[in-house]
Amino acid sequence: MTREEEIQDSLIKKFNFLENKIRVQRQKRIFAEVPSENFLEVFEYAVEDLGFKFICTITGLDEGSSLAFIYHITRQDGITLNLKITVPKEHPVIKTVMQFFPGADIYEREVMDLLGAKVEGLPAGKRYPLPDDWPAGQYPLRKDWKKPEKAKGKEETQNA
Amino acid sequence: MKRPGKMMSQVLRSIFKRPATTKYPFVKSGMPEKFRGKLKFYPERCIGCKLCMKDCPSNAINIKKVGEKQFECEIDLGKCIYCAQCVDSCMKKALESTREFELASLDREKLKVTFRGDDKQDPKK
Amino acid sequence: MLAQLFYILIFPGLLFLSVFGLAAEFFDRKLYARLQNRVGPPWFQPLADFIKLVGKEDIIPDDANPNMFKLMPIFALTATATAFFYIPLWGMNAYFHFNGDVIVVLYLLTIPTLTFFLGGWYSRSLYSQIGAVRSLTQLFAYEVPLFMSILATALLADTWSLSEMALFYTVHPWYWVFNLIGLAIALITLLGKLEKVPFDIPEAETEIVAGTFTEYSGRLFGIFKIAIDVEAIVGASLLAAVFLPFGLTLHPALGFLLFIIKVLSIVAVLSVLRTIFARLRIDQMMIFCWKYLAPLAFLQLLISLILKGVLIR
Amino acid sequence: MHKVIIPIGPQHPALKEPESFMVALSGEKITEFGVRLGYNHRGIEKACEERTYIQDVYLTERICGICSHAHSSAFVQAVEEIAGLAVPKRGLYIRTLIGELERVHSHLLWLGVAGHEIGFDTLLMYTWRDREIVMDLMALLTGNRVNYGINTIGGVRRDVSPEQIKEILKGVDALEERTKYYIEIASSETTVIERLSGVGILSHEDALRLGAVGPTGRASGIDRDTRRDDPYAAYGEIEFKVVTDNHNDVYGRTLVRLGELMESYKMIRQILKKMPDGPIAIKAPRKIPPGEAFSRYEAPRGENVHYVKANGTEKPERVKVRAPTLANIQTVAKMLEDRQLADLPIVIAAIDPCFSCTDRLIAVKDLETNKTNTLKWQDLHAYSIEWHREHGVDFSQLNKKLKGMLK
Repeated sequence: MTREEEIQDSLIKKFNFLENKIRVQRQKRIFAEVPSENFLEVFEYAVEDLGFKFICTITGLDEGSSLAFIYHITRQDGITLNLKITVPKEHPVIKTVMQFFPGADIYEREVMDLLGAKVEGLPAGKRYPLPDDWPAGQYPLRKDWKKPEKAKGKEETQNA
Repeated sequence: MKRPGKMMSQVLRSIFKRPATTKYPFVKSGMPEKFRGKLKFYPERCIGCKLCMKDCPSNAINIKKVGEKQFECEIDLGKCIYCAQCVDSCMKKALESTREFELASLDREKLKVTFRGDDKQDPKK
Repeated sequence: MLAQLFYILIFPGLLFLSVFGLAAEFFDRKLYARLQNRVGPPWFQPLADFIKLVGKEDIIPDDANPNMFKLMPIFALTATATAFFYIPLWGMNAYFHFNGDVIVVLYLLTIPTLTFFLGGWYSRSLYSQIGAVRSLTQLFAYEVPLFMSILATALLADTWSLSEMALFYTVHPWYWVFNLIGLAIALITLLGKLEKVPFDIPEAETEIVAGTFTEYSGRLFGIFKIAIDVEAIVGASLLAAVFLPFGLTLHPALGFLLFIIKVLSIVAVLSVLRTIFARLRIDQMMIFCWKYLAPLAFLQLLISLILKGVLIR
Repeated sequence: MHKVIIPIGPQHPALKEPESFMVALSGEKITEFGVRLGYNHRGIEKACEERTYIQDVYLTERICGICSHAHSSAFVQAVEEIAGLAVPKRGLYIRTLIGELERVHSHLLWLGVAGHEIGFDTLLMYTWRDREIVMDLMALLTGNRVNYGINTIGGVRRDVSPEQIKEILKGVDALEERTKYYIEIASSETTVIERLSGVGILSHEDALRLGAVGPTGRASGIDRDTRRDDPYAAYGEIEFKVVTDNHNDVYGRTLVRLGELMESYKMIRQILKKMPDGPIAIKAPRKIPPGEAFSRYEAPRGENVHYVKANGTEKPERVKVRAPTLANIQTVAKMLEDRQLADLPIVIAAIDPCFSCTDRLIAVKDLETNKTNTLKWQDLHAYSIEWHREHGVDFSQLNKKLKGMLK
């Protein structure tokens, strides 16, 4: 049994709702879909017990009616576990993982700014990466986001 | 082991070496043969498939039909990122990179270059 | 009266000093470039820089004190240019001399640093103020070893006048050899005075932009630049007069040539020194000056005192 | 002295790219430190969704100038994984070769920048002079000095000829000798050691906790390198050792980078020796089937990750980029605790920051542009001539002469 399958087995053994939700895409790549209400316990198990001690990043996805967030965590032997959670677009609340990775706050701020996620438990701080005077409620990475009308003026002056 | 002035000997030797820099606009430096510089267009080879337009990452290239099997190519050197993907995409080898790289201009209009059928390139206007 | 005006304005006053200062700046920059294996600037570059600066608009920050801001560059230039008259260039006599002019020259050479401080302080820009404070902090570190090493030569010659020192060293031709430690100390501290690497802490580009000069532009900055060039010349001439007092009885033309060579070689040594070091931090600079240079300067003083007791009776 | 807050950036000589650091100083001592990122947003992730895969290769390449190959490789690796393309061996080897040459050029660049930040301009001039060797090699191999454009989906675009291999070996020999000299300088020149050692301490625990990557992490004893842990391209077939160090400070980071340079030279020689014959690329479809892939690449600055999701069309559904600097930037505040202002430039530089990589996201469009008065170059030029003439300076004759000379 490869190490990837071992991880898959131990995850399913511990959380039986993950049955059929885990996919070993190739060597060293495991993708898993986790229900958002169970996310923190799975995450904690992966970090503390399976040894995924390093977070690569958090990817935010717009999937039409819902938003998805993928937590890419890896461990020393190079295996990457990609935990995906899905939350409704109207109520995109996720929980912070800063208690495991203090360095993750910048990734959480990024999905806050760009996809409009609400991160529970994230301390107040400077926003990243949009400018301070960016209009509220504009989340540029959502698929239904349109460029503001006036912005076209810029292109004209550039080409002038 | 710490020692101050470790670089002294090399530094003093440099006085007698030829400088590594050159007086650029007066002394030109050449580019390697396969350099991806300004593009060159061969109108007689073009079949108007417009694959180059499709693949261009910066929409810098524009192929226009000017007559029966005659095409002209307008390249905006200001937009071009010199990746030469169009050269790869072209099946008929109608586009080619040259080694020309000194393309700076103070006028955006001068950067728009059109290649016509008579194989003469001239700036628009 | 006319002769004095000529002295002050033309030779060896402002005009000569400025031209020589620019030439020395070119020499320094070209050598610095060649040491770094670069081509370096063309001969007219310092002059062209100066003309460019003079042609530009003077911008005085709103918060700055305009009088102090404008006065400081002029003060710096005047003080350094004045100091030059007391230094014997060739032959044994300076244009003006009296017993105690060593102290006056050293004092006048301190003024530019003070103007850097005041100019930076009254710019009211944070970078300038930090630079200003740093240049003053640095002053306390390098000034003492510099003064002591020059004091040692004066002690040996038993006079407080630069011209009489020249006379003494002409009578006792090889005595300057005993001051070599002092020369080394003076060269290093001169780097601090001119704010060059490794002691360019007050204008450390990557930390505080340009330090004192951050807010200066146009003509005022041009005058500051000239003042620094002149300061380099005056400092180098002082070192040449005090530590390299040979060949003073030559024919004036030859003597002048020798003077130029002496100054340029000191400038060259400074260029080499600033090529091979990294910039120190201000605390490291203080430690270096007080821990190594000051005791060495004491040693030089001691040597001078012993020599004076043993050799010259 | 009372406490002052000085801005380092968005425009500052210590920073090569715009980013804002606010530093509270008490005298020379840093008491507080704040970072504001995001000045370099160009909307690349969003723009990737609007372009085809082949266009995206060049777009991702322009996320960063210095590690351009790292980004385009990470992107094409992800796309190749989704499309199930088996890239020919020779293509992978060439990709690895360019990756290592890029590491050489990036680390030499870093050494020069570090020299400049500590006021050692001679080191800057020397390293950048020697860096020209590898830049010229790049131009020879790929056709450009910075954005190599060697990657394409399914392989690489240009083959390496035997003459080029000779040139590379010659260049690598020269560089190896120079690097040995720099190692000697870095480990014995007093002023350099004084400025580097003990500065910017990041303990092993803090580095782990904050997720430091690349040389920054490895200098704090984190034995992590994607090239070894999760081999991509041809790294699985090449022997090399991961350079780590336990100094935990800027000096250690310098040693790690210099050590990696020496490893890179060995790797380049191995690659050239082991490179198999054969095609360099296979043809990739324009439409990539649906799927997702997560690709990791050890860029010179640390681990660079790309996530690509495809939806079966010519354009990707989502491209996510995490550049190494974003993971490292959070360690800077820790490193600057109780340090002096003079240490700030070198500490920031020591993580080898690349803010263009870090901020790649959204096109910041000025909503007020309609009001701004854009001066064209000619207008500015005419204005300056007019201004000078009013003040009695007229260079128009001289200018004409100079122009004549240039022609």
